[in-house]
Amino acid sequence: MILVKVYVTLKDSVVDVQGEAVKDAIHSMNYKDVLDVRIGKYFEIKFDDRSNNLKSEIDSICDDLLANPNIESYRYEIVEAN
Amino acid sequence: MILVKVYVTLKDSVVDVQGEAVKDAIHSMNYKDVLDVRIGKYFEIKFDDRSNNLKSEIDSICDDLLANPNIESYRYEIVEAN
Amino acid sequence: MNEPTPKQVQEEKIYSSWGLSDSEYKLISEKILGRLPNYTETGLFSVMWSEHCSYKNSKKVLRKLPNKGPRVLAGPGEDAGIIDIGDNQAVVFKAESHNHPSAVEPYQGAATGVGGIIRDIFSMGATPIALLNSLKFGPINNNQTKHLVKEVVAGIGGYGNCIGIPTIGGEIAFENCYEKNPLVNAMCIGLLDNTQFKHGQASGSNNLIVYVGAKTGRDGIHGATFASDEFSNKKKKQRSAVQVGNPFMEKLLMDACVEIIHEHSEWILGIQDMGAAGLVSSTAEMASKAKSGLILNLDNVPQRESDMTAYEMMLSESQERMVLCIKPEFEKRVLEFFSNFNLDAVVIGKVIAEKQYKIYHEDKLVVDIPVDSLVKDVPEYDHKGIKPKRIIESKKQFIPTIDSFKDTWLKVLSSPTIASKEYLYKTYDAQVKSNTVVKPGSDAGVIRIRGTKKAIASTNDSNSRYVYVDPYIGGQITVLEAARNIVSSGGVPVGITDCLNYGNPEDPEIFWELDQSVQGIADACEFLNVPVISGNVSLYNEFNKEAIYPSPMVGMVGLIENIDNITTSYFRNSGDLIYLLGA
Amino acid sequence: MKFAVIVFPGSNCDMDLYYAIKDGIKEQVELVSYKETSLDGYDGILIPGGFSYGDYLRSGAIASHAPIIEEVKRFADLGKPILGICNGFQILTEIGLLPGTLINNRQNRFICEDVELIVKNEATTFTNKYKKNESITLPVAHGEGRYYCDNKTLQELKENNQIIFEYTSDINGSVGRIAGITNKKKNVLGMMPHPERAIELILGSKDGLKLFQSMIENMKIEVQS
Ligand SMILES: Nc1ncnc2c1ncn2[C@@H]1O[C@H](COP(=O)(O)OP(=O)(O)O)[C@@H](O)[C@H]1O
Repeated sequence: MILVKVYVTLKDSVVDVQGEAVKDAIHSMNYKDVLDVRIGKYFEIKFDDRSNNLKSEIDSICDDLLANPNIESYRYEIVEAN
Repeated sequence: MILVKVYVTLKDSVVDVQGEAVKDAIHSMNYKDVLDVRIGKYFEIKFDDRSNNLKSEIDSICDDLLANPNIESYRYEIVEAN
Repeated sequence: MNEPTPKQVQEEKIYSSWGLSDSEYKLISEKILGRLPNYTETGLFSVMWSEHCSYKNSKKVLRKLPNKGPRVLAGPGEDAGIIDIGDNQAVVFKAESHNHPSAVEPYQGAATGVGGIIRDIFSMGATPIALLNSLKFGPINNNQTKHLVKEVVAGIGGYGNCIGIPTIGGEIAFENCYEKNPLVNAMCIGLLDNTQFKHGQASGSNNLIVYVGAKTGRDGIHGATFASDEFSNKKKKQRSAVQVGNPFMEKLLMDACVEIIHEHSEWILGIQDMGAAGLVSSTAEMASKAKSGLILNLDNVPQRESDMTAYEMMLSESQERMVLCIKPEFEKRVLEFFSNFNLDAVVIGKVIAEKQYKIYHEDKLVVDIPVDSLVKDVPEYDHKGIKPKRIIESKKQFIPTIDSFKDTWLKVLSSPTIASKEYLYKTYDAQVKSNTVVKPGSDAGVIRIRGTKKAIASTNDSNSRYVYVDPYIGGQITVLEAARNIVSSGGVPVGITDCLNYGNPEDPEIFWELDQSVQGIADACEFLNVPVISGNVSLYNEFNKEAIYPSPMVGMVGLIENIDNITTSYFRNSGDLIYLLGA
Repeated sequence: MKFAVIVFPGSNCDMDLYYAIKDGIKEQVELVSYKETSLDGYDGILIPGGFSYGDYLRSGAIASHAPIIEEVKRFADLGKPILGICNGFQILTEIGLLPGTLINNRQNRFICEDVELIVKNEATTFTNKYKKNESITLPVAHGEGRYYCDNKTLQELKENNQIIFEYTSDINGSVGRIAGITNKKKNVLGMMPHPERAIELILGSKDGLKLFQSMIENMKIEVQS
């Protein structure tokens, strides 16, 4: 089995309202040395070993579904798993 | 500046309703070799260099705010950044 | 996994950590079974005999409440009560508490509370048309309360908005006694077009038991016992007993169930929500009501996790699941019907004539007990009430002194319980379905009934301070406040549901509060001629032995015969005259 | 004139729209499942609000892979009218029929309230019964209603008069206070406010009625010509 870890993050130009809310909450907890918080999505996708053109498959899943190119970008790692 | 990457994921025993919906969608897109999808949150937190007990700080931010201990667990990486 | 043997269950008193008392355990092993129950069976008894499922501590008190009337088509005892509103239509409603789950996991606790009460309504064949809620928190200026308020409100909105049922009213109060034990009560109203439908029964040998909806996981095991237990600092590990809601799945389930009952009622004999105590409670109640027995095969239960034991499957409170009893000749069509909604539906058992409850797991008979032992043989407790010292001692009446009207006025207006809750209820979709005539912000929420001139007004009310000071009068006041809210919206009260939130009933002073306030509610209902057709009891609302104020919540429904007669609490036009009515 | 209301798993304003057409403007309307692959015989398409697929992942993201979507795109290419409301708007942006994206409200909470809008372009299939700059009140009910697009797209929207409705105050942080836009051809409209909830005075406002009436009138002209 193959484990793919996908990270989808908002582009810098998009205001991350959730991130800001979390930053404010952290500040109110008195951790003043936190400068910035950005929140993204993290996916763990398990693939059957059989898939042979894994990379192109992952790319199209990300492009077509997991990330919205208007506002988000993505990257991924492929890990062997059992 | 220090960049901390935090990954918050649902505990295995907790149903991942989003992940299931996304898995079904991926299947309906005809990628049948996807076996499982789990969705978590990914945080990029920037700290001022000055913080000296960084680890304990991150732990309490995660425990108290970023992760919901009833249903989620977390892990993190610390990266030097500029 | 190595399960304790029946002997170990007895000797190590495992049953008592699940809430069964020594005498109850003895009753089960000596009188009812004539043998020691095994681990799984003990688990079934402990949840079915919990207060949450059996009302063993409150049944006697609940009998005070009037539940008859010319409009009552079904009263307490079903998933929800039914009130006739003429023209072959009826409204179905019920309120449910989700206090303990919301205290440990506020978002999911509140969300699954809403999800559960909605299932109670559509399992009656009714289309849910409105939601309300009653929330109580500790002092607002503390961080923990702020967190609870934010998460509970988000959970209620998250579920209701997504499934698409308008939240049309509610109340929010703040009081020190709720700091560690907030109250989250949710109410749902449904509209029934087919008043003939029979629900919640598994009758006739060889009829099939069908499981529909989400897969079963280990979430929420022992939720019902948990709801019937007190909180303390020590019990933090109870945290695992929390479920996660999936309003999207529930929407599919709701649409499917409403449609199958409407279009294919001949296929179905009974339908019930898997709520508290999941599979066991729904199937045992169905069988007991139908005076028959059941065989279940757990290997067929859709499972989300591997290696689940019989005990875990039977007690799981995974959300968004229903049980149906169907005629065998319609099996194929029923399963196909649900699969069209992308829902798992499988046959997990059948009805038998012998009144036994038999469960097989991995080819072994793991449970074999009389059906009625789970549902009907629960002992009923008759607690003694004692008038609390504080009430005996408070001889002189409290009379407020007012030095400056302006200051008092401002103080009252700025108290969080009185101040506007718009900031919070604005996060609820109050209009979805386009039937909401009066949204939150008036005395009662009003929903019109499309295609008729009729509308339904509804309100949730409670005032635990009054009940604390004088339970009997406080109980009456609660009903009367609700009635005023209905009447001033243009409605005639037609029925009540309630959530009775109290501390530990084994404390005589608390029992007295329960008894007296319910008497007050009952007398006010008799006086107004409004029946109580459903409700819910939540006891053991305590933290480290500190009980909440006695907090009965009344959810009242009123009928407006003509939508042109709806009135709101806000002024309409300048120049209109203002009258003051009453004492 | 016959409308199709497309129903996805999790749509929850489908019946609101259905009744708006059937009882509000008394035209033909049918519910069409997301599983269908043909929209033949319909003159206008309505994509309702709600939470398709629970809005899991991103609002509208999963719905954009439903079988009916290819046909919706074809319908748009034919120049026939498509109206997406709330979740319908989100779906239209996800499938690329409309530019931009709808993301979390600025206040990071769901909002349900009546808001004031300005009709910025009254010269469309959807709006020509309104007056230019007419102020109307419609309800909103959304958590992810903040319209976002980059500056270039915003410029284009303005130059082509694609901005149809604008909030009079900043209710959710939308770029340019945008409440509704069309495509370049102006046959596809997406909007966050709910006109279908505002067609009867008893429910608070009738300001949404003219939108549907405009559609009908233009569809009739289209059919005659
Ligand atoms: N949790 C809530 N959910 C929905 N509406 C609420 C909630 N809390 C308060 N409201 C609404 O706010 C308004 C004022 O509530 P409340 O102060 O209890 O009114 P009253 O005391 O006049 O009964 C009512 O319309 C009520 O429905």
